Amino acid sequence: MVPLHYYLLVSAVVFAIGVIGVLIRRNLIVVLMSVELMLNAVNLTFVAFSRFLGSMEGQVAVFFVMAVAAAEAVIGLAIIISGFRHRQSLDPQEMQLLKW
Amino acid sequence: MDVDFTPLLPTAQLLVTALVVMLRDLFIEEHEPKCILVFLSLVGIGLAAGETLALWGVQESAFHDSIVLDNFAHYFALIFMLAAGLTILSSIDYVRQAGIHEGEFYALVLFATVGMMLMAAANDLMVFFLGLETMSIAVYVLTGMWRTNSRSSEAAMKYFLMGAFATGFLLYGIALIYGATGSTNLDLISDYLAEQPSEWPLYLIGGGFLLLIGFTFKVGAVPFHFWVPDVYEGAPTPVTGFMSVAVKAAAFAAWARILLHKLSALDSDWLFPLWVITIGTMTLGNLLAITQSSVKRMLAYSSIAHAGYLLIAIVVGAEWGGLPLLFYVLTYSFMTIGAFAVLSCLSEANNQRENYRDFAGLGFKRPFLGLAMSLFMLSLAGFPPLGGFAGKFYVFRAAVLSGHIGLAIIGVLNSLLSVIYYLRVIVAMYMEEGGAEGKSFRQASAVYVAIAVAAIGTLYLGILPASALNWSRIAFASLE
Amino acid sequence: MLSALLIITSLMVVFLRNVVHCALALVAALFIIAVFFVTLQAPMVGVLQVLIYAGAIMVLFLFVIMLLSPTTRERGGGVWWNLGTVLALILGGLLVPLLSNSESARDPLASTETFGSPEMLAKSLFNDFVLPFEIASVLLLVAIVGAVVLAKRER
Amino acid sequence: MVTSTPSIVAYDLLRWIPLIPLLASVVNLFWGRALGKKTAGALACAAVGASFALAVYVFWQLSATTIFRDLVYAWIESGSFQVNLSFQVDALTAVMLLVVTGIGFLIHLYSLGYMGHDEGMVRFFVYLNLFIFFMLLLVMGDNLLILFVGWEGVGLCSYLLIGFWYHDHNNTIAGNKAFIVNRIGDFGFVLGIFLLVTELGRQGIWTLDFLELQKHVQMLSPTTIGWITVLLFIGATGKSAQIPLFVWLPDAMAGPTPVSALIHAATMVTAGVYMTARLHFLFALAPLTLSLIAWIGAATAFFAATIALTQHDIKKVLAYSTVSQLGYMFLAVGLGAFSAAIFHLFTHAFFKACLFLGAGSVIHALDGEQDMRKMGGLKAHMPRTYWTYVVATLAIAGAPFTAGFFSKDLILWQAFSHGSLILWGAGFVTAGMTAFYMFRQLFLVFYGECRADDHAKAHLHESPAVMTLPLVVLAIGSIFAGWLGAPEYLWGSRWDHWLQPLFGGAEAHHGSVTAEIMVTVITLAIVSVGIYLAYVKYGRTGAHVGASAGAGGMLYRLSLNKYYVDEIYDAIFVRPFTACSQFFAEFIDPQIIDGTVNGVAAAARGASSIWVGIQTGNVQHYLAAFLVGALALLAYCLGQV
Amino acid sequence: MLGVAIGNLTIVLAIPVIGAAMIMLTPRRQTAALFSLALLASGLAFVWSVIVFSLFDGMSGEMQLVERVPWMPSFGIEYIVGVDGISIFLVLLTTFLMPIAILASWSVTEKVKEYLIFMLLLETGMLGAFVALDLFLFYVFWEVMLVPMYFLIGVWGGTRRIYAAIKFVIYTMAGSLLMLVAIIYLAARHAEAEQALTFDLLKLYDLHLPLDEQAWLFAAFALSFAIKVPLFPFHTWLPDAHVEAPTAGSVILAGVLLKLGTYGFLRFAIPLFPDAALAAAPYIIALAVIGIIYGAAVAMMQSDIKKLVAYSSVSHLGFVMLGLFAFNMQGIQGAVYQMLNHGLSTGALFLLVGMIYERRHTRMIDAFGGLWKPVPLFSALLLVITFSSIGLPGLNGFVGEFLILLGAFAVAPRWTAAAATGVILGAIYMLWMYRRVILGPLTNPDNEKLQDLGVRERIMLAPILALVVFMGVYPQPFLYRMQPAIDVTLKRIIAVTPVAVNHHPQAVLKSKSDGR
Repeated sequence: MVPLHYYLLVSAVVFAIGVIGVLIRRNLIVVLMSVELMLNAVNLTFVAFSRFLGSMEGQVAVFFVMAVAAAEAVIGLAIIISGFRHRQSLDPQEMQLLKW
Repeated sequence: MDVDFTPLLPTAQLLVTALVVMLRDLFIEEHEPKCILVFLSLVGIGLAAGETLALWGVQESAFHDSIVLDNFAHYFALIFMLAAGLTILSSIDYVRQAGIHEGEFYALVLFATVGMMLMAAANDLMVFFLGLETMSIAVYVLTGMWRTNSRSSEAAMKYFLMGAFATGFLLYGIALIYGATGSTNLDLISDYLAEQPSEWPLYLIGGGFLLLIGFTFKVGAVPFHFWVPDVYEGAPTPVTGFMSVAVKAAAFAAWARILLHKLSALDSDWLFPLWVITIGTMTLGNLLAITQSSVKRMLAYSSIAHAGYLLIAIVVGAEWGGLPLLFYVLTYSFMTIGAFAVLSCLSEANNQRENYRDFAGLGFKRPFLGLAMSLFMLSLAGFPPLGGFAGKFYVFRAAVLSGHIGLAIIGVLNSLLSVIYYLRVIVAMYMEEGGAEGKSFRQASAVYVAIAVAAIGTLYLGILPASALNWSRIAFASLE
Repeated sequence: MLSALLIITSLMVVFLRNVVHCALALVAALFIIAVFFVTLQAPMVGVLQVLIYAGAIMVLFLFVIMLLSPTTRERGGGVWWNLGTVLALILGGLLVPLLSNSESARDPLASTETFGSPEMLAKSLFNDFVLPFEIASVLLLVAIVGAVVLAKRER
Repeated sequence: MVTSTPSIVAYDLLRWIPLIPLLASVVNLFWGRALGKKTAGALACAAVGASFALAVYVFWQLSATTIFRDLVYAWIESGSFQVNLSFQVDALTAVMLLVVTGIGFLIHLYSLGYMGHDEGMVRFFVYLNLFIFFMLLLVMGDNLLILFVGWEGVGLCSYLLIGFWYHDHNNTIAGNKAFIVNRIGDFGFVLGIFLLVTELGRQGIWTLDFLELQKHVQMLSPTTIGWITVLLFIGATGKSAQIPLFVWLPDAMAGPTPVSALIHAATMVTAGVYMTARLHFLFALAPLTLSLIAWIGAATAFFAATIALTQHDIKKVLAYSTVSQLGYMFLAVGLGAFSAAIFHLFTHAFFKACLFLGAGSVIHALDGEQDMRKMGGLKAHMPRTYWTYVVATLAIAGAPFTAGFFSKDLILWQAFSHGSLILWGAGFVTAGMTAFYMFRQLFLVFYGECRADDHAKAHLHESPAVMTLPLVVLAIGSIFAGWLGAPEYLWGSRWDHWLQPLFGGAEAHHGSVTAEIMVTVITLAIVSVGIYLAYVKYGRTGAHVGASAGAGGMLYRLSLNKYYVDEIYDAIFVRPFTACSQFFAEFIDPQIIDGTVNGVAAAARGASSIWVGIQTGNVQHYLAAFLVGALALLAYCLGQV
Repeated sequence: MLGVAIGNLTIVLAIPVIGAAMIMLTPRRQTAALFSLALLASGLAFVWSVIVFSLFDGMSGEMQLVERVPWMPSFGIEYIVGVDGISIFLVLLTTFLMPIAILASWSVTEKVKEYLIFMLLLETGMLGAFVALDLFLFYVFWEVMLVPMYFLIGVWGGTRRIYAAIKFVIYTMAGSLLMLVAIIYLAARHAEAEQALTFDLLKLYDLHLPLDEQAWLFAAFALSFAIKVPLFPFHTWLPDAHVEAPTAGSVILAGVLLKLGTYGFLRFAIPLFPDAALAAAPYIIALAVIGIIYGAAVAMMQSDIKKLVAYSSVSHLGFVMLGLFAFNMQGIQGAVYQMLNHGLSTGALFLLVGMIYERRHTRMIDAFGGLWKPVPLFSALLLVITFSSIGLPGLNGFVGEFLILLGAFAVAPRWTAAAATGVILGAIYMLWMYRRVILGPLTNPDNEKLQDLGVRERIMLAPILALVVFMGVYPQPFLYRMQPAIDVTLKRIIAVTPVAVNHHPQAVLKSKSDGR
């Protein structure tokens, strides 16, 4: 049987990969995807724990996280769209109106 | 199963109000006045506040202890509602001439408030998390709601990105804590922490730190403060006020309940980093505020600095810091909301009048605005006998009493630094000529009501803080 | 084996140049995670994962991609990429020791076969977690309203 | 030298003596203009006259061993330190009282005429009365602090009166100089007082009252007394124009002539002498200080005389002669011959006042001309002035049986019998020089043909009676005032009998009569030599005055330029001090101190404007920063365990 | 809570505030009404303070007319006010100068309303600071005072007013904020020791801390007071503030505000931390003496009359500090007396300068000269005030300076000797200024047309001059009322009899610590 920390490590790695995406990608949609990736990594952790603790709370949590993820995706995409209307670009680094 | 819903009454009240507002909005034609919506939302807030006061002293937990309604929750609920009410009052004309959908705007303010109240009352990490998200998403939207203004949307984007990012960390923290303690319920968690402090898995502490990161982000403390200036500057001014008060307050409320109280077992682990963060937050906030040319952005930085002062109360621990924390939050809400209300008074659709030079001569063109603004500035700078001073006094007092004299001294030096830029506003208003034309400012009584309330609150808390102090003591005591 | 796949797909999400490819890679990754859920005795969650994510959310993503159809090719590479990658790797490097200690290596509890079944999920969802459930609905409502407000095209 | 304890009598008439002039001054200050010049002047004179009358009345009732006292009220009480505003009159005070009020009265009369045409006459009399008030305070105060009040007060009045014609810069500058130089002296004076009070206070005695002091003076250690007396004497050098602080007096001649006569000849400048006499019990215990005083006195007498030899300004000559005569007085004080000092003070008051007023009358006649080279041959035009002037000149030169003869010879005899020949020699030579420059002046002014310019010549006239009357009175005084203090081999000194009880056996040395006569004769000899030289040089014809200027070598120029003392002081004290304060005002204050302050503020701004750069506006930078923070925290978390 | 019968001091404090409120309600066009209201209020305050004075028992050194109202009871913060022989005179000085200052502001034309409101608020602030007996209350008033002054300088000031105003505030706050921490710490220590939470000054007096703690606390207090005084290196805000402030502002600033610094030393810093004060005495005395000479030297070089007077204040306040830190009756009594003197004479100087400025719109010394002919009365008054500030016997200045020097001489003869040169320098620069402004030929044609003082100006100056003379001729009424209070203070500092026994601070300190 696979030990717990195997899952934990995998999810940690995926989380880190998600972080990479958020940091480096210059396309807001991909950045948003990377965020989803992070959340899913956390989901994996939750489920793994729930399995190994034998408590359902973890799975329930995942359920809620999905809801949150959906909500964030929706809002995020909406914001991206409205932003795209202002400057025809998806590059996060081109948002330079507000600084200093 | 039998569930006692009474503790949820105020929250439900607001929720219903929000829905009513949205529905009522559908039946109003495009260009008709929408004062009714304001009226509805204010009534709703009023009722909710009334219910909260009625529930004052009630100590109940419901839904398998996933939520606790105690004076602490009530105290913050009142602050949130106050903030929401004043925000709505001061945003009426702003929203109208910015072409923002009013119905949704007010509804979202109410939704955000609901989220905050849940945060303050949450006794289960899941509830807290969902409340947080409700609030955040509502505020993301509010930030970006001035769609014709590209700054607004940029602010929304930045806020959302960083918020989501932070959410990831926060959630990770929750997950790890759940993994270590086997539950998301704070009571159980604290019991676990109390029972076997010896064999904590390492990732419990790690989870605690990730949680801490999430909170630090929400209160906008260095080094997680970067979103604050940009978002505050870009967001519609009333929203900025709402954010800088209510969101911060909510974050601190949750912080006080979860980290300071339930997870207090971990205090020793993050005391030092918090100490560093506190000093950094105060200093950087004040320092960067000095060279701003936009009052709005200056206020953003100053709100960072004030988060620093609040963190002092956190650092010195629950025993000494609790009361000052709550009291400071209260005073801070009044003066900040007031300041932003004045700011939103000046702004127009095409020209937002946020710079110091726009304030030139305001004091004599618009004596009321000038007086109120200087009141808020002096209070923020910590001049007696104003609320800001009282708040600072008790925070520093707590620091000294708990032996953190270093923090106290750095704190006062920082407020000296802050005098520089707060006074600049007064200099502009009273000692310089030119600036925006007096008559072009909004006359709407609503804003003035908001400002007046804020001003009175600031004065009252400064001159006769005894009762407020008493409330905050009771409120914090109810955590135990 | 599975985890290798998961990591690879996630890397593809992050490093592929074409947005659509990224999206598809993400779909793949989500599927793999769903599989993980199933192996971890969370069949219900796995199903939801497929339905909500792979179904709803990803479709939404693809819609938006089509809608905006970014003309300019995304610029990449350069010092910033390396910097970001390094930071993230450090994060991983910190998380690994944080998570992999003896304590977390304990074996799974002997679990009943009903564990993770829809019933159990529903039970705890509608008993212990009914309040969060309600809040979640509010949350989604807020999200919808917000999305409409933000994305609706002005007349 | 414990004196016979005097009998003290309360006598509350005293306060009116100083009060009357004060009241007159106040009245004139507020309503003088309304009253008009004539009445105001009359009032002023009347006031001084009244207090003169009072003084005489008091003097009548006074016996050498009684002391009248009049306590007005407690002025300052602090802890156990107390000072009263109260007056006393004893033998010494009585003399001063008569001099001040009497001569003061005469000079007031004179001023009526002299200032008659000046539009500032009322102001003048206000000042003059005020001066009399302060002077009386000085001489009548029964404690050191009241004396000091008067001391400063007369300084103020001299400041005001020197700068009376304020529209001329030189006058006002001279006024400032006078006041400030006096302040320097007072600096010593105050410190002396402090030392006295605190040292006695340490013994539990808190007083500045003269009688008390006299009682407890033994408590003090000799060194302390030495310091105290030296400090006090510094005050005296300031007020009485002794080396090194004499520089202000010649310039003070810028004031109206009656002022020079009253303040800078007869009364104020002698305050130093009075003070030392008043504190004789203190000085007598400080032999070192006494010898210092003697030397300084002698030196001053000598140098001032040498300067007087060559001056052209009629008043400057008199001024330096005053300094020189004051030197005599301090010589006497230094020899412990307080009585002699006061005696010379007394006589000097008469003839010097007479001389000044005479000079004034001359200047008045030549409307404002003061250069002796532009005078001459006035004998014919103004006989009364001339004769009185002659008398006074003889007196100051010390011609037999004039006032100066007695008093000066007394001092010289003291010096001689004291056995220090150098001191005596200095006095001796000075006597000769005095005779020379006085007669030089006499000849230059009144003999020869008139060198004044024509329009001055046109209305040469004798001064009115109101001016000449005082001259006559003073002339008479400058003969007979001296007869009070005749030496033993003549009819004896009533003066000593009068002051004996006060100063006790202060002067013990009475050598052989023959020796005394010898000294007198030699003195007369050198005096006559001086007169003869003056006659030879200037008497026959004042023609070659101008030539004389060219003549004479370096010494002459030194003397003419007053040994460049002013210039030296300027170089040593004034310039460095101004330079240094300039340095303070223009560098230290704005640059260093304020610079630091503003520097801090600037630093804050600078830091702010630099650090603001981290807020790049690039959201992914923010995210990176966020991550860094998170990493730091996690690293710390790991590092902990 | 305020049901307690409102005491006289509270009334004195309240009158200006009420006046300000009434002014706020008056339409801004009716300038005359505004002025008369302000005048009325300040005058009434003066009258009432005289009533207080009449109720005051000069024979006792204790706090009198004390009022206590709990303010924040749970924190031991109370509203405590009271006066003793020291503060009563400063209260009188304040209420006495304020109407005069308002009269002097007749020339203010724009924004009159705000101006007067700020003046009255300022008065309350200063009075409060003088009568407060609760450290927290004191701090509140101390800071409250700052704001109106800041506005007065910044709004109605000269060309560099903003710089001056901000400098003033920042400088003062820099000191006072540290004092706040010290106050809190002190109260905390008291709470530890006595188990009684209080900011009551009289209670805190009895707390005796070890020297090292005292040293820190004293430093914090001393810094804030030294800036206000201002003591030598902290004085640079003063010239700027004075030069830029409107006449009335300067009058109040010099007349009253500076006294708060010295008063703070006497009331708080010294008796609260006696050992530290004694230890610090030599250094503070040194600074004071440096300040005396330095201030005089710099004053002499000034070409702007106002600046000259400002620096002269630095010099004079140096004397006051010297007296305070002599720690004997003469020194302290002289110091307190000198506070009053300086308030009067420097106040009058600023008034006179202001008058000439109103006429000629310049304060440059070389713009004047020979003013006696056109404005004899002005010149005469200036002369009197000049001599009063030089310290001429018979005028008020002398008594104070004499006592100060006498007291100081017993402690530090050499320093005192150095300080005494300040008297000479004072004469030099004041007379020099007077000569260049008033005397000499009337060169500048602009000065020929000057008209002499008007009725209002005479009314303003007459009372001051009367006091200047009276206090010089008959100081007893003031001195004997101060004595008991100072005695009490002295007893708190050390067991010194009023006699100026020569205690060298360290020596006493040693003996004290041995005593412990």
